Amino acid sequence: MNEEHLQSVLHAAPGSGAELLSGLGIVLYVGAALIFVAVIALVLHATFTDRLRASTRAWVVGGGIVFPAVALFLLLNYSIAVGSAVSAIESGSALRLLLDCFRIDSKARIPPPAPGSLRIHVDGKQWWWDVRYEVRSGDTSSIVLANELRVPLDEPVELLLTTSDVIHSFWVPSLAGKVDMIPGRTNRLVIRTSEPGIYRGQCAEYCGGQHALMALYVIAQPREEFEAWLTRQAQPAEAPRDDLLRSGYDAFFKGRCPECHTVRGTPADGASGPDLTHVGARHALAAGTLRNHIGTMAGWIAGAQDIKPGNPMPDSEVYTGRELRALSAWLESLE
Amino acid sequence: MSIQARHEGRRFTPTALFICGGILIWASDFLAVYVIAALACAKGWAALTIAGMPIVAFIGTILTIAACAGTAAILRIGLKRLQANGRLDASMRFIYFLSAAIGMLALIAILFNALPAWFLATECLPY
Amino acid sequence: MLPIAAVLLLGCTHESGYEPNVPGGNAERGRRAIAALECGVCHEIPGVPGAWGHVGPPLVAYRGNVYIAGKQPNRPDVLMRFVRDAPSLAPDTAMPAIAMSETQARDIAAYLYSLE
Amino acid sequence: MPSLIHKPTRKVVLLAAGAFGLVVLGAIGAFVVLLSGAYSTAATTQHFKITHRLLDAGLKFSVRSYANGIEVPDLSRAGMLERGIACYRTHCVQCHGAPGIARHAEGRGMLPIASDLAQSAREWPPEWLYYVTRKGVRMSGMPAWEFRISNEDLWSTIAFLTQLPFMTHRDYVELDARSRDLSCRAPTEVPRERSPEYAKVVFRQYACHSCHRIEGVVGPKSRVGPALVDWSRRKYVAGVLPNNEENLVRFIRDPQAVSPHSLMPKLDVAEVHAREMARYLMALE
Amino acid sequence: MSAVDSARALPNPLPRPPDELERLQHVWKPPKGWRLLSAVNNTYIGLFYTGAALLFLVLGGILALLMRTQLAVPENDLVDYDLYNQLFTMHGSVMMFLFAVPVIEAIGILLLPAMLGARDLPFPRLSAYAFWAYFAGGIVFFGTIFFDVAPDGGWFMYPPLTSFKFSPGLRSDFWLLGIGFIEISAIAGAIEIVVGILRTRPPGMTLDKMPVYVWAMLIVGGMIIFGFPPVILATALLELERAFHWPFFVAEQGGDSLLWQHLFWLFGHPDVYIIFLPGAGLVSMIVPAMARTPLVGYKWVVLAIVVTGFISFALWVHHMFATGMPHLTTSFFSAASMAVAIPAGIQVFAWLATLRRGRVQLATPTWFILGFFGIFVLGGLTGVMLAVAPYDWQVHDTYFVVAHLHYVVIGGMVFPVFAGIYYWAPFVSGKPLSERMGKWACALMFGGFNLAFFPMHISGLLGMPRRVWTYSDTLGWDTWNMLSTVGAFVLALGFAIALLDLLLHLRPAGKVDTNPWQAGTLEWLPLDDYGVRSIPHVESREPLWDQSQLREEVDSGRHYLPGTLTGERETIVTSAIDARPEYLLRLPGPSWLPVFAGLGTAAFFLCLTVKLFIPSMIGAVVALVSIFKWLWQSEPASTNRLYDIGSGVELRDHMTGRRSHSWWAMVVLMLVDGTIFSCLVFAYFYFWTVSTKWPPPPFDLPDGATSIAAAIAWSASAAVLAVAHRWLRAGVRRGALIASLVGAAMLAWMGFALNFMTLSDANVRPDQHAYGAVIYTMLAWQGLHVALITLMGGYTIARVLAGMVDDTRRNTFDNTRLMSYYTAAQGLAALFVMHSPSVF
Repeated sequence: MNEEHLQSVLHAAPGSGAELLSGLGIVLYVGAALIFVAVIALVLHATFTDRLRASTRAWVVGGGIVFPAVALFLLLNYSIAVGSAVSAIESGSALRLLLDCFRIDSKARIPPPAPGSLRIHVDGKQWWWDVRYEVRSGDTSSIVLANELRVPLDEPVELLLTTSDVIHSFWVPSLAGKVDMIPGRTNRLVIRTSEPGIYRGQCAEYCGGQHALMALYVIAQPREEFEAWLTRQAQPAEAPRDDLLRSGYDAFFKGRCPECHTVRGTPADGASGPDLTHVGARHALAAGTLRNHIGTMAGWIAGAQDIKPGNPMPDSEVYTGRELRALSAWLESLE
Repeated sequence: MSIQARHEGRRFTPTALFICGGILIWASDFLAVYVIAALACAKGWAALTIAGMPIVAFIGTILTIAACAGTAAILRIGLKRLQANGRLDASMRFIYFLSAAIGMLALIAILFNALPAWFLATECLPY
Repeated sequence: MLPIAAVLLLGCTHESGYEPNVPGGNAERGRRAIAALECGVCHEIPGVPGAWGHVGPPLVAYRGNVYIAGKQPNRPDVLMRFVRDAPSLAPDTAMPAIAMSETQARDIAAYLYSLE
Repeated sequence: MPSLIHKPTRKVVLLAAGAFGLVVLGAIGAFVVLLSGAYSTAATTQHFKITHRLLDAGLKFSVRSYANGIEVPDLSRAGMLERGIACYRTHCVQCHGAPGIARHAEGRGMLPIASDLAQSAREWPPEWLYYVTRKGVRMSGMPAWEFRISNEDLWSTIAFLTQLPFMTHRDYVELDARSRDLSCRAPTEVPRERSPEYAKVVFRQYACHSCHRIEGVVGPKSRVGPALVDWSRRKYVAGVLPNNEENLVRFIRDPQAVSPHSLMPKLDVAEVHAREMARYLMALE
Repeated sequence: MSAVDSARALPNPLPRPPDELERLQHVWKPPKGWRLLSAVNNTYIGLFYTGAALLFLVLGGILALLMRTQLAVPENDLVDYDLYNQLFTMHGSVMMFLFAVPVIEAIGILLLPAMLGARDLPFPRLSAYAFWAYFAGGIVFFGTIFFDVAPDGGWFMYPPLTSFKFSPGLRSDFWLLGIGFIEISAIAGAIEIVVGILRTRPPGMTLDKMPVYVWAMLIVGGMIIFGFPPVILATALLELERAFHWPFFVAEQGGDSLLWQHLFWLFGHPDVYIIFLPGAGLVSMIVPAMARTPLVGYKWVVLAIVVTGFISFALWVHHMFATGMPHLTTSFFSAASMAVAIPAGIQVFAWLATLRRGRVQLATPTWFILGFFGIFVLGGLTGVMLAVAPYDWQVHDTYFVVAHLHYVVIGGMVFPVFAGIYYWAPFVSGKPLSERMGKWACALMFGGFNLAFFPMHISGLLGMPRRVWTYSDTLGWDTWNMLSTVGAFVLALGFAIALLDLLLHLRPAGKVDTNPWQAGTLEWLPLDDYGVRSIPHVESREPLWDQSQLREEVDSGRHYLPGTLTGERETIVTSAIDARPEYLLRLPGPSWLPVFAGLGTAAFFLCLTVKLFIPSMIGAVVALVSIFKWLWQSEPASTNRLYDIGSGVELRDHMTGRRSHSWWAMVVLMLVDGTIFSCLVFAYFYFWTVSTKWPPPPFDLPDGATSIAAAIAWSASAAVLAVAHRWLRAGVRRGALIASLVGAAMLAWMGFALNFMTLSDANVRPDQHAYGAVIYTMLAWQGLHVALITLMGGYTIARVLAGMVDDTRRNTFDNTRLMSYYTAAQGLAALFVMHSPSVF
């Protein structure tokens, strides 16, 4: 996986909707800058020169009505065009006309995903993301992970966004604009990128206590890598290989872990916490708060309330040093 | 100067309505188009077409035309009165000017409003 | 006034004794390595943003500590080994072996010893 | 200024000022002596006579006032002497000697020198002896035995001491032989006042602060063991056991059992005292 | 100057009677010492009000500094997440509800009468009441931060986060009840301002001669009247959900959390303009004065204000672009949001032209105005960016928005307000503030502001969401946040200097006779506690420029009402459009009643919040008793004389019926109620659209027959009073009048009972489904009105018995009558809505 991309509107991924939006952004920045400079120049000029004539028609009607009306009319059309270009919608004839006259070519537009193509269900929770792949339509339980999405390059992928508690907002600035996750509703977002990479996202709607520590990663990779990953994800966790891992496995069940966490292929089937079947393969822990390695894993298990105070995961107060190490080792081995 | 006390004077409500006529028309147009679009999407009627036009585009167009007509009328009345008798007292001229000019701005706003209905009549999918 | 004077005077009487130093270790690189490996998840480490964990002992003024994990003398070579593979020196410890390069370990040791 | 204050007052003011000046000067002088290193801390340099007398007198008056109110149990109960000498054998004879038995090496060169208890026991009532034995004497080698000897055996020791002045070498040896297989019992009583202050005393009495910096306990800047600060937030004891009162007690009483090769020695901490320490630490936010 | 001056015969001749001035001074003498708190005339209430608002500005600012310090460096642990969440919630709420809206109303109350040449606003005690309720409530609300019970749901309090499930405890309740009733006091202020502007203008000040600021306040008053009800309703609904689990916002039970967003922003967006328009109004006053030339394009500016007022109600959804509404819907609001930029442009260019046309005096107010341009223009431009829906999808809820809103609000309101403070200080204390400190304050505020907030655009674009208590150092936000923090402290220093200047140099003076900027508007006439000595006849927009002798004429009492005719405080009420004198309004003097009423109201709401029911009841009683006592003194008996206010204009000292100021206030109040009710209706239909089947099984529609009976009962209650009105005109005996009032109330209660039966028969319960919740809320709202007319009826009966109601003196009766008409109409509407599913 190559270098990690900033979580930034200014670093739009090629081929993404964000790229179109940053194009729009540039138009806005330049336009705003020009107008701002012009107006301020006028202010200073008007203030520091004396008693020049200023006809109402020229200034008020010209500067105040005609110019903004025209500029805004164009801008409105442009924004409608860009808006629909990133929205993955079938554009009607009128709209296509609009898109063309603003030179937004069909390659740049985000097309509606082909029927039966990959869909990903993302469910926001305080304060993490539950991710389920719908490979075969209707089946959303065979590939479950958390705080991480992997998508194939150059394909529009449809995300179905829901929440199981409060309002959250799914935002990966380098790929697309944000969409809220609202109780009782399913929102939709289609993302696409042509550049492999790791794109960081973060919850953008204040969702209580640890809103600040609710991030996720979208990892874009070539189709075949993605396929390989997908097949791996579909498999259950494999049995512990050596004694250390075995004692880690036992530790997992000695503690209260299974009450909340599922590890497919083991008796653990808790539902309220992230699915850990392939936690070792993830880019980060605790919703993008920690890098993922055995040390952070151990630290998170032992000190979850230090790292992310108020989050639903308690500090594990039962493990000896050896057990904690073994448990972390086992979880890390679940790739 | 003579002020007859307890003289009725111009009634407030009609005058206010006259001044705000244009923008009130815009408001009703906006509300109507918004409600229709919202309902069309919520109830899944957006795909229906009338005379080959998507239903929202069709109704939107009609409403827009009506609204434009209304504001244009107000604009005309105002301007006519202003030109017609120069002997109007300042405050009357002011009132006619306001209603006419508000009508003009309302017209612009109404046109702005029409665009979505034309371009996005069927786009009920959330972004 | 007296206490102040006392502090001043005592301050300037410098104890010279064992001075641990890590040849080739770069404290600043070490600080960045610590941040990157997120040792702060478990330890309180001055100078590293967000390092306020309480799983392990605080590494405040580490240079002066006499022992590592209460088991080994606090010497550069031992420390370098310990940060990479604690269990090999303290079999029961909760601190796992952390994958890192020789240089990283050296730099980290250098940083820890820079904490007076 | 003079106009503001009339004569008598001014006298007072001047006197007060002068006195204060002297005190300050004295303090500064002492301070300079201290820092200059002129003052020798070697055990070979004798106290001035006056210092010695002062210390003795001070000890006596202090003990009298503090010991007042201690009521003495019946010291003539059977077996008390035997238990008493057992404790004397294990804890006292090294510095105080006994009839016809020399102090051990470490007991000889002390400054101030430990008194001969035959004499003390003649001169002092039992409650004084009890108090001094229980609480120890500051700035002398005498430790506070309450943390090492159960209260019951403390009294046995006193019972023995009261007899000491009247013992020959033979009496001592015989008594000693009779009580060969007895041993001095460690304290088990749950202390009456349970307070952070008491816990701090416990820490000091087990010399914890010689290795650990302990939040709230005055002591040397020890860097041997980890600093014991905001302990309640710590997740692990010695990086091995989950941090809670029970595990803490376990570790304090027998470190190696919990964490082999730990350099923290086994200090034979009485269970009650270990618990006091654990409570104190778990209360540190 | 026009030749008419000399030629024109002034309303009143010289010399004036010797004791005239003393009598005037005597009736307007303010109470001394601590009794000053019982003062009710606008000069004092206006000052208290402004002072309190500035106090909350300081408090809110301190919270902001705490946040900025926390964010100065990444992963800082100065403030923990829980406190931080309370900090930003309180900062937003305090600034919006305790500073911004109050300060604009405060300045209005302080300035308007002077600008209108009136002696006071028509309801002095109402504004006193509004102030005390706001001040007491505000202080307690702010105090919650010290007890760790401050709200932590963000200043727009989105459910479900703020509802019982995710925010148990008192925090949210403090927001809902505290803010809820501070809004009520804001509405009271708005009623005062609107009626004041429409009915107490000086003779001759027709619409085209109203100062622009007065126009702005008129429109803003209207906006408050229609803009605050949605949020009052929203807070009520959420409180009902929290207290009784009525599921308005619970998706599983047919509710929808988006309803809150609609209602909140239906208030929230107009609120932005409620804050900005008065600022713009101030600019439109200061710019011409400082440039010593009339405002260029006055007509256009007024036009812009009116249009903004309307369009601002069609922008609310642009706060919800990311909620996944249909692309189609969002675009309408995108369009409107762009359209609203045009009137803003008009005003900016009118100011530019004015500056260009005049010779500008470079005093502190001018510098603040220039600062206003520098900041507000950029805020406006970023505003247009946010109106572009797709762009908003990126920057919504990021620091970009935080930057934008501060550019708009601080640029559009705070800078004009401080310009105003420096501009009008002489109007209060007779001498200007320190130029030196003023310039420093302005420079530091401007520099500090831009240093603090410009970098936020960038940290926002770099992906920093708002409302995060900490951030990782790997995201490249460090530098920008550090800059912002430094800037924040510089800005704070600027504020500190300005406020210090106020403390040091602002000393309210009784008699003020100064016009330092040679301004042209009436507030610069010589003033005293009684306002102007005589109320001028206005013939232009800048009377002081066009009528050179006006100052002397007015001060020597040659214009209207040079003294007190009835021997009481009084001012002239004029007609709304033509400003023709209609009658003499006798104004109440100092009184503790509004103070008690205000404190009582605050006590009621706040004790209710912490579930201290007995104290809250006591508070309610205190409030009600004081209010009735003060109302009792209102509408004094007419002397049935005609009073000559000058040049033969003879006015009565009393007015009843549709031309009386109390009638107007009543109508405005009914507009407020009506708006709240319409929002409730909106909620009903909103739930309908989001549900698949309506009414949702297993619930039924209310029973038809009973509903008809209820409708009849309500209509009857209104009809009874209509008839009673006839009788009253015909001079009927008391008995019949009292009987009709009692009857009306009883009929109304009967209607209520019947309506309740229709629901309970249809086995609808309020706590099972949003359907039940919303119709029960309608019923409860109706019940509240029935209770209200019962109270008013009882009060009217009392006055009838006291012989204080007759044909010419019947405002109390009319108000009761109007309210019962309204209640009947609302009841019928409610019934119709409840049955609408069977209609559509």
